[in-house]
Amino acid sequence: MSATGKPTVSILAALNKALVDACTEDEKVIALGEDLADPEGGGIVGVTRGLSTKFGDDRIRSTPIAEQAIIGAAIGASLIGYKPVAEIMLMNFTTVAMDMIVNHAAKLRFMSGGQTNVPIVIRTMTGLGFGSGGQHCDYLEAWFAHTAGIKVVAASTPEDAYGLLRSAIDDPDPVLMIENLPTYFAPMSHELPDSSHRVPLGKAAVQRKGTDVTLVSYARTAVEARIAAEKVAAEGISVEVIDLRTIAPWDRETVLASAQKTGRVVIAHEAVKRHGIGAEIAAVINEDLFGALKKPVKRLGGAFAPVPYSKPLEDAFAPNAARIADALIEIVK
Amino acid sequence: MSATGKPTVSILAALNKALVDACTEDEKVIALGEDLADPEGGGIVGVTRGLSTKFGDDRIRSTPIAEQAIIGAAIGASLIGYKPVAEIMLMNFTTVAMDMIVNHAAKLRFMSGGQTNVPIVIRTMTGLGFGSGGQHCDYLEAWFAHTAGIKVVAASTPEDAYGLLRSAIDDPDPVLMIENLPTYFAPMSHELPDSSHRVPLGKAAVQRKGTDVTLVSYARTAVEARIAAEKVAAEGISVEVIDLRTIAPWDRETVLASAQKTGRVVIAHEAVKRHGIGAEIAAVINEDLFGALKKPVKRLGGAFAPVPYSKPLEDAFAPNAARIADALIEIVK
Amino acid sequence: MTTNDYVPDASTLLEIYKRVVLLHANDERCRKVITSGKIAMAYYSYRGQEIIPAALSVSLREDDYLCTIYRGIHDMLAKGFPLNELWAELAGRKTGSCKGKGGPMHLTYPAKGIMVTTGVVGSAAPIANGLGWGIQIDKSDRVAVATFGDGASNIGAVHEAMNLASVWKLPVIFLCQNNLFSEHSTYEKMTGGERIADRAAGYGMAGVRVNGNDPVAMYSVAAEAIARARAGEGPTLIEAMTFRFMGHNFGDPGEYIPKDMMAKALANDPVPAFRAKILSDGIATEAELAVIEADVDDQISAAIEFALASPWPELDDLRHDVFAQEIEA
Amino acid sequence: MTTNDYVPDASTLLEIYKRVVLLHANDERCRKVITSGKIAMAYYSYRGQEIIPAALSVSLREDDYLCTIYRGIHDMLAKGFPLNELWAELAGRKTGSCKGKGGPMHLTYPAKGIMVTTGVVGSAAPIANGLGWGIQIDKSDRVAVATFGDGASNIGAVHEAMNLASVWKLPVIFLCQNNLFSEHSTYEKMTGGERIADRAAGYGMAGVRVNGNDPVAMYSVAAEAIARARAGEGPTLIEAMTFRFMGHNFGDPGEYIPKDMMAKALANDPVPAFRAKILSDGIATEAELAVIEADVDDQISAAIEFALASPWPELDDLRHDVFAQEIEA
Ligand SMILES: Cc1ncc(C[n+]2csc(CCOP(=O)(O)OP(=O)(O)O)c2C)c(N)n1
Ligand SMILES: Cc1ncc(C[n+]2csc(CCOP(=O)(O)OP(=O)(O)O)c2C)c(N)n1
Ligand SMILES: [Mg+2]
Ligand SMILES: [Mg+2]
Repeated sequence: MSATGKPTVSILAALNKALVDACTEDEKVIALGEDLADPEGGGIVGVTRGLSTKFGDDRIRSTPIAEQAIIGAAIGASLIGYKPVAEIMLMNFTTVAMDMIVNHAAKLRFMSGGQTNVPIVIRTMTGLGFGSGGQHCDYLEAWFAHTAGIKVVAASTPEDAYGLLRSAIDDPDPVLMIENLPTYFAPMSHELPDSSHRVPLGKAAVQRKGTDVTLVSYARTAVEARIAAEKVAAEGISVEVIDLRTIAPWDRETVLASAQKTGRVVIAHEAVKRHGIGAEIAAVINEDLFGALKKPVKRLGGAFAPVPYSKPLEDAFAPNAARIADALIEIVK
Repeated sequence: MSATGKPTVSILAALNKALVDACTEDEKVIALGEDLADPEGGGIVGVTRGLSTKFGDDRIRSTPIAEQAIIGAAIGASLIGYKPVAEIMLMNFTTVAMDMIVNHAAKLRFMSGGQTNVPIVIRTMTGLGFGSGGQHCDYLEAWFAHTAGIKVVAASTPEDAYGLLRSAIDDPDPVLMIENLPTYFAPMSHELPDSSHRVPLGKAAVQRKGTDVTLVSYARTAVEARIAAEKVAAEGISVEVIDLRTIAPWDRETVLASAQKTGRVVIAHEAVKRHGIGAEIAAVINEDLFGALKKPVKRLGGAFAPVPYSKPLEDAFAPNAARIADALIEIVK
Repeated sequence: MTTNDYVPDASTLLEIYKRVVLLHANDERCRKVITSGKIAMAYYSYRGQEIIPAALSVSLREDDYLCTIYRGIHDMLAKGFPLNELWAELAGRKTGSCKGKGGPMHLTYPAKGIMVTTGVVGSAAPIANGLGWGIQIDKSDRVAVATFGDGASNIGAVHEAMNLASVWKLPVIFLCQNNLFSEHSTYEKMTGGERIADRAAGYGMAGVRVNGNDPVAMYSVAAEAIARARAGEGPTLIEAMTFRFMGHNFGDPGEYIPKDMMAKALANDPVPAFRAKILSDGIATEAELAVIEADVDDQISAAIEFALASPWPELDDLRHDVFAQEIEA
Repeated sequence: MTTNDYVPDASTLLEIYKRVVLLHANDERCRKVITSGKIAMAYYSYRGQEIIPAALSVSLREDDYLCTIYRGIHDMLAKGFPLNELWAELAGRKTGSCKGKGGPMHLTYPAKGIMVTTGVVGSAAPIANGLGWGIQIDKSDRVAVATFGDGASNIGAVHEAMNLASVWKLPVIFLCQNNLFSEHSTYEKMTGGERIADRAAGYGMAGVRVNGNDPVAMYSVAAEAIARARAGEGPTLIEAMTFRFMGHNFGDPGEYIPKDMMAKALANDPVPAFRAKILSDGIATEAELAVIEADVDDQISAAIEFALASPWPELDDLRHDVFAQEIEA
């Protein structure tokens, strides 16, 4: 982990350390999910590897394939002082647990008049790129952002992955953490974050300062956004790159300040464009900066179709660095 | 059913006739849901009353409380030529069937490359007003509008209820029909629609012509919108009232033409405002009519909270005629 | 009916009866108050099912947990839900246990272990498992009870919950109150298999069907299941046979209920039968029961007064309890 | 193992073996082609489970229906999925059965009754019920088969589906291929109860556990269940015991599988055992089998060539098959 030379730290490693540190510092932190414990491989990609060995089978448990039971168990334990981190292997499988997540986890604090609260974290993985087709890589964050009582976060760097997960575990209310499968593994940083590191929920990161156009994104698309910004910089376009990090509630202050400054906004996400997160952000920017923008807010998102299997179609489905760059060039024209 | 005197026809009666007519004209139309058949009362509010007696227990079936099984059975039958109309008693209970609706009903046509299709209708009921609290009256249409492969409709008149349901049953793809509980019963029309009546999917209704401001809504809120428009007309404000009828895909042409004409737009729905349907519509209007609007698009929607039980809180939760009228007055100021 | 070592003594039976009196009287009042127009609410009467939670709850402690459903006020009163906070919540007042935000379908009172009331069929069961998991980590002998209806036995959440409870050996009691109807549907028509209790075997879990209207039988079966859970020997599925006299919800005329079935049920109303047994067994005198019953009526009257005299929530309350942090206006 | 009147004759056994040869060879080729880099795909090998669908499918007709899962290419080949359309789909080509849009986890071929392949655990079962409902309305004697794994038996959708199938007496066969693992989890650890088949009793449904690797036993149990469904006598849950040799998916080293367990399984590889039986029973000669096997290899080679020579979809295809109407660009 030397600060010089090639990066060695991946998002996966950061997430794993966040879980280890959280379990070490607070014995009330527990975890459950399919194949999550070490006898079952410590998670299918290894995010939770080592936890059950270190913290025991009582606290760290693999479950049957039963997402309603998984979220239900997390909710119940959280009602009596535990801080469960539940894994739903892939985001598409949140569809079988929506009642537990939306009707219960998100609402119990309110419906009980604040007598109870549900400090759970739901980690789930998704993302295009592996030809897994229509039922394995949807981004569904817009559903949860529309749901009062649950927060949604996603990271595009190891530091943010660590800091967001720690803050999500600290948070007294349910937080959904969306992890991107294709960007788990690439080394991006030199140091694993220190155990005191936190990323405040609701605070976006300005990952690159710029003056011509504001580029808002999150999750894997933020990685593509940084590449795109670098690319168009060569053509003299100065892009301010904002990674929301917290998708709901998103950081209006930071986004609006940047939009005010640049007068041009591009919003990009992997989720289907129609009725996606970009819609709310664009609507708010237009309400708030009416008449102050140089160009209409431009939204990039997934095609209005299920995710296709065939490689060329999958590649065409969502915004990538090249398509984001084109949008940036077009909007400053 | 005389054309003079007081209205006698309710949305509920129109829906019931639509189902009777559809079953009569096409023996492939079948229906299932909890307490849906006559031995179980013909539906808890009676929308399906008489169907099982008239068309038999093979075609019209009550089910156990098992929403995944309900939607699954509808999907399966639709794959071999039937046109099932499945009822999910309340919209909040779609949360237990999201996998069947989103991962399967909406995607099978695409994932099979068009070899199969899923001509089902899912009828579901919701709406504020009966103090049923946090788990019984959510409007979740934004989730489905964000999902490629399923259409969403809602009516605010008996004619539209009939015409939309018939068109939904005719449609070769899945359609979610959202019915509003509080407005089922009030007589609104004089005649039950004739069996040839259809409302094309994707086509909004301009329910009142106006020049000062465009008011976009749907479902129960469209009823409130008409009252609000009437109210402010007295103050000399001319409102163009648009009922989307089809929420997804919504009628861009009609909405944009009206917005272009009036230069002012108010969008109102009962669903939570944040990341609601209004966001996408506002975003599109702003992209399309950039610089052409006199005022920023105004969105009204449900509070960012679960639906509260207590009457004064429930009354305050969502836009009603009075609050819509205030918004209309403010935007034309 | 199964027999075991758990036989209620006279004082236990009297305690069960006292709870039955409270449950029975409170149900009657709820229906009266709605009819009178004083309080408007969605109400799911448990009339006919009073014995079940009364006979169960005498083996529970305050620190045991309960997850119940919209038809669960009997379960909660038996577990100790205080009348003032109950009635104020039913009336939607700020002094209600949930500040008027939850209402009759989401009554909650953690101080007595009443953790969740759900309006979604089946959803109490998976959450009770989590309480059981916490109990297991705590190495405590508390137990969690999830109660639900016969109709709920056919939904996925209950299946997932029972399998997980079995493989994790959780201290959870799954109490299915089989009142023979789910809304307007009969148990026989909607449920595959002879008995819901038989499904327990498929999970490797203890399962028993009992006459839930028989206080002695219900007590013994519940006490055994609770003892099993406290001993760390895992979950039990109890199918308590009963009947609901008042239809699905207030205003349901219940035409779908066969006349003879209803007549037979009413003839076997468990509450007067239990009262008669208390007298005939010499557990209490008519005079003593009259005092108990009058006393309960006074408590309920006082609670209703308290509720109706209480303030409504303020609109600002909509921005609180969504998250720990308040929502900006 | 249960016995019944359904005993496969020599020609039936040979037909079963022919299908096994196809399934076995196709799996080997899939893994070869992935290793060679010619096709990149998520692949869930069914190696070791070939006997089950082969012995089942000989009692099925073309107009019977199948709903299967990501690990279901064996089920589909046995049901008659054509090799060209299969391989072109795996290769993501426009000539694939799903025009390249579905891929290995969503293979579909209605012409042979292959209606749904799902990647979601448990979700094939509720849809198969709908096929059964349609068959019932048609008053036909077709049947629908839903197949899934041991892990799927613990998810809600399968429970809801089995109860509905039982109360509606649907012509559905629920085929649980119990390969002892769900991803990296063992069957024993995740499943309450001795046998999954025992759960059928809780639904009032016929249920049987069988050695799925024994072609005679598997044939007889499947034939009986299919006959029951055709006769309108309702659904059956078959738990077919088997093992998956290649881990969960391609690339899974399977370290979590106990060495001795794997060794024992490999020693009992059902395919060579069945081949030996065919020979020893004099059902076919070595030479005849060699021809069958060579012939299958040629067909697969031709299909792979066809696939790799086929065109990719055009980007415009993204706008088609979302709805009947195309999506505007
Ligand atoms: C998932 C879900 N589906 C449907 C409903 C509507 N509903 C409310 S109560 C009820 C009947 C439940 O019957 P049962 O489980 O026997 O409990 P009981 O009401 O008889 O106590 C139904 C269908 C619901 N609340 N949740
Ligand atoms: C609802 C759901 N949860 C989790 C997964 C991830 N997953 C894919 S396969 C699998 C294991 C399934 O095991 P089993 O049912 O035994 O079938 P097998 O793979 O052994 O054939 C899991 C957990 C999924 N696809 N769907
Ligand atoms: Mg019941
Ligand atoms: Mg398996």
